[in-house]
Amino acid sequence: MYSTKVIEHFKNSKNYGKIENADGIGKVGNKKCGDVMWIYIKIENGLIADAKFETFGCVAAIATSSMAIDMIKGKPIEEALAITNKAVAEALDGLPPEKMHCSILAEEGIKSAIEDYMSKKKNN
Amino acid sequence: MYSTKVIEHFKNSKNYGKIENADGIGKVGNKKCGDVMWIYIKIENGLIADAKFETFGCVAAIATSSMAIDMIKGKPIEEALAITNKAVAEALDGLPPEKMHCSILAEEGIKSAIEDYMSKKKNN
Amino acid sequence: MDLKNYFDYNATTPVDTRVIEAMQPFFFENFHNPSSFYSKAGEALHAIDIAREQAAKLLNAQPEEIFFTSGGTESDNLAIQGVASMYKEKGNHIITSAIEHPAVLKTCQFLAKKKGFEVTYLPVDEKGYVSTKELKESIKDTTILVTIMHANNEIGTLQPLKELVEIAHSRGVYFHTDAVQSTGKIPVDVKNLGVDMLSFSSHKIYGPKGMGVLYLKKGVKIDPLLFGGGHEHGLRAGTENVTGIVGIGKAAEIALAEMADEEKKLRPLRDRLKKGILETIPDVLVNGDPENGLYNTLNVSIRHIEGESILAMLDADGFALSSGSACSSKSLDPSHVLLAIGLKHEDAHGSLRISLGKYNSEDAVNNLLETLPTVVQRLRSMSPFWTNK
Amino acid sequence: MDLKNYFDYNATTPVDTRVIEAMQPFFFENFHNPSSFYSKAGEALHAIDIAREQAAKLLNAQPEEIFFTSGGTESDNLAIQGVASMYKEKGNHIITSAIEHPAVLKTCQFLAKKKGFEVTYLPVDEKGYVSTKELKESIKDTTILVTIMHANNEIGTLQPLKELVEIAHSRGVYFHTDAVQSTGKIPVDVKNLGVDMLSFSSHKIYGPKGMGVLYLKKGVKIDPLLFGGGHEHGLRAGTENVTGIVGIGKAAEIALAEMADEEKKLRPLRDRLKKGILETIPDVLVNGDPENGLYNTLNVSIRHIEGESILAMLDADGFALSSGSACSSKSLDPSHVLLAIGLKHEDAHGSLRISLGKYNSEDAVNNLLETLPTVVQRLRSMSPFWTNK
Ligand SMILES: Cc1ncc(COP(=O)(O)O)c(C=O)c1O
Ligand SMILES: Cc1ncc(COP(=O)(O)O)c(C=O)c1O
Repeated sequence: MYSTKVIEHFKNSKNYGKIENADGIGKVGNKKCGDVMWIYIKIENGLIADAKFETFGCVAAIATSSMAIDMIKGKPIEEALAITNKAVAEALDGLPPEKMHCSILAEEGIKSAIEDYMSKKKNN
Repeated sequence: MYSTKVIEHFKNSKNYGKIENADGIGKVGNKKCGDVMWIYIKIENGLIADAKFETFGCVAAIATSSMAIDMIKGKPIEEALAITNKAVAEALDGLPPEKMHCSILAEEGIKSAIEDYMSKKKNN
Repeated sequence: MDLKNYFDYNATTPVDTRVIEAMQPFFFENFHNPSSFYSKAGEALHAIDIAREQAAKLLNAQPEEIFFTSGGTESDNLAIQGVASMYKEKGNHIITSAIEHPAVLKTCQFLAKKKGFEVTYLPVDEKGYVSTKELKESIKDTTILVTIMHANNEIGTLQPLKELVEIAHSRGVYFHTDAVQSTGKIPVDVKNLGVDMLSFSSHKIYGPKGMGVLYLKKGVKIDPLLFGGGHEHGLRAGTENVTGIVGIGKAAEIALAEMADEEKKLRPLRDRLKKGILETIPDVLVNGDPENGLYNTLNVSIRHIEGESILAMLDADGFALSSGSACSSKSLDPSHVLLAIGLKHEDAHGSLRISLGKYNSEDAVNNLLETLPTVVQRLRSMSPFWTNK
Repeated sequence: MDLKNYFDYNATTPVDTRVIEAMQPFFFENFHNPSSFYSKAGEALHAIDIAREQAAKLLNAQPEEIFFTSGGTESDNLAIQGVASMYKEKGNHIITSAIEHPAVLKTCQFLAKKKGFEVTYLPVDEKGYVSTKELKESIKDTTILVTIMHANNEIGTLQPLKELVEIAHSRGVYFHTDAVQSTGKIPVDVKNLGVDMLSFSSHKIYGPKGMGVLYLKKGVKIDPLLFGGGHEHGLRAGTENVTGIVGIGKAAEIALAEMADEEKKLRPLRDRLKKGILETIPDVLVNGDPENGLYNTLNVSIRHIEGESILAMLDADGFALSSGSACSSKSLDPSHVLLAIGLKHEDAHGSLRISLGKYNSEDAVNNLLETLPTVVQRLRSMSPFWTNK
């Protein structure tokens, strides 16, 4: 059902955990539906210097979280913002149709973390 | 489905055929239903001196015909008249329920042959 | 009984040893529920996919158009009851033929008796053909389904399905066909025939019993008959009979590959039987239309004697056949098919169906041709209607 | 995957090798259609008789009360739709429970949606029990059927069937029970329970897939679901799946003989699992009522993580289990059973069902108890809701 890449990211992900004093946190998803993703980012010089995830969810939710982190780490904010759910899914060699919503969650998670960073910056 | 006795009578019956100048012929059954039995009898001194059958029908129809002939041959008319369909079926070690009508045909065949003989005698 | 003397392939077939072999791993090693999550269950799922492709290929259908059922009877019921339930508001009229298998006839009768449907039973001519003209005239605005079989199981007559389908479709009416007897024996191409639904059964094509297929053309919607866990895209619930599915798939694959050779072997044997019987036994009627019907089927009425008796005599000699006689069918009436083609009751009672298959040989045909006249002669010598003694 | 690490016996079971052996002759040597006339067909008929007796014995029923179907789903559908179709004029109200298998729930939903029936879904308490009081209050003059399962497939809770049946009968209402999960595991005595109809399935008792039984108490009349050649006394048409029937019969015989020993072996293993999990993993909920429910079933919610992920981690380590999470069931909602007993959605998502059977061992249980905490720890370390890191 899942690609080997999905399983790899699910089983061996190293990107998870909290970032203390993160510059932005994106919290997306819904406990009730079984998928919750928190994306932590640390920004330095307009780059995403560090990023981590915490995810409650299925294999696809965890794998897309992990892949999303890989895709944004070290990248300029603009590039991170441009990442689509399709790109995440493709990077994982695809997802089963009923799991595509997980990749949407990942896209939203990134965006939401960056927004959080932006709004904090504005308010400072 | 059939007792060995039924199969024996069906396969090895020797009682079949016409009796030329029979004293009585009983014709019972119905082509449409698939069972027709003709019983021929020859009477001597109130005894059934000879009897034969011709039957169009299933295994049970042929076996009950054959058994019926066995049961009346050499017997006084009264005894033959007293033979019930159950007696015929029992003599064959039983019949499947849906085949009991064949034994009724056999009983009727005997009775009808004797009646034929009686009415011919009266008219002579 | 020696398998080579089995002449009742239209009743059922032994499972091909290659099919048995293909099924074996799914009893124990690969027993998993295909709906389960773990990877081993994926193997069962994969096996089902393969079988679905094999079945689709046999019919020139798409895999998504193949739905596995528990047999020909369920497929027929699913198609007919499924349309009836789905489109009852649209119309309550169903057209079928007088010579359908009970799986179709009794389903229609139930709908008529209990569910407010009106059913037209198209008559057939003396060879068993439905008339296209009569179909045309029978379709009404309330007609929602025409269900007419492809090959008849008793006499082997093949209906002009393509024409019949065109008539139904020209009036916007769905067409289902019971192709239980034709599938696996002759090419059955759903695209070419144009049918919306088609049933076939595993145990008639050397597959396991208890398995069938309903072909449902993409876009055709019917109500399910069995509700539950959403298997078979929600059309047929129930944990998949993986072993059986693998079996019917393999049987379909083999049938497709070998049916042409089967015809080459069996048609001459069947023709030889027909010629031999007509030459050695007087007063025999040939039922149906053997030349144009199923090449493996011969139905004859041996007049003046009754079918069950013939079967019993032949059974004692090791031959397995069937008859349209009332006695052998355990009902009160002889075959409705033989009556529908105009046979007298007594000739229907005296009918014999010889249906050939994979394990018959010329040898066996010769044996049967030798035995049958003796059996007939003995039974006729007992019959009041046989005057040629 | 090593069979001993298969912990999903409530989903399906491998076929017992003795059952496979018993079935083999009916693929090829004894392939004949049991409805046929010749003597070889009598052997198939006889094999069916024996299987019917074996199935009857398992339920303490009479052989004439046993009807073979294609599985638990068909049995459930036949019972429910059969009563609905037969007694619609008498009443259109059906009572069931909120925790039934989809084979019952979806059938009831279809009747409600399409056939004018009204369905009451009785709630259950936090252990999964239907209340006898609520059943009593739900019965109306229009009630024609109560259908409540014996053992629940997810949490193993056993309903107080006898009392429930008495309530239904005191109001003249038929009672059907889905005993797919209890049959073969614990004594199921139809006389004692008093039910009018009972369903069970072959592939849950080490028999072949695609076979089931409907027990129908003598005198109870229902409409058939499949019409055709009058098989199974006219209640279930279709050429008999002789191989499957022989299989379910043998499986029933073995289950009856060995179920007490199974319980002796499996209950301690299940209890050990429960104790071990509670000792090694914090924040775990035990669902259902393990002490009084099925001895082979353990359902737990491992809070703060999601079930499919647990299954996937365990699968990688060679363990097969199931979960009530939405993800593993391919629907959008988590298990309706777990929600019905009052679990929060997120705890239902984190549920794990461990169901034991014949081929589990203490060894495997120890392995699982060793692996599970590691898996849980890793997933929790990824979870935003786990704060004890
Ligand atoms: C023409 C036809 N339709 C339907 C059926 C029923 O199929 P099954 O025996 O698989 O239920 C049969 C055979 O019994 C048949 O010959
Ligand atoms: C309680 C219950 N009822 C019904 C069924 C359906 O039975 P089957 O899989 O044989 O169709 C199952 C299992 O899937 C079950 O666990």
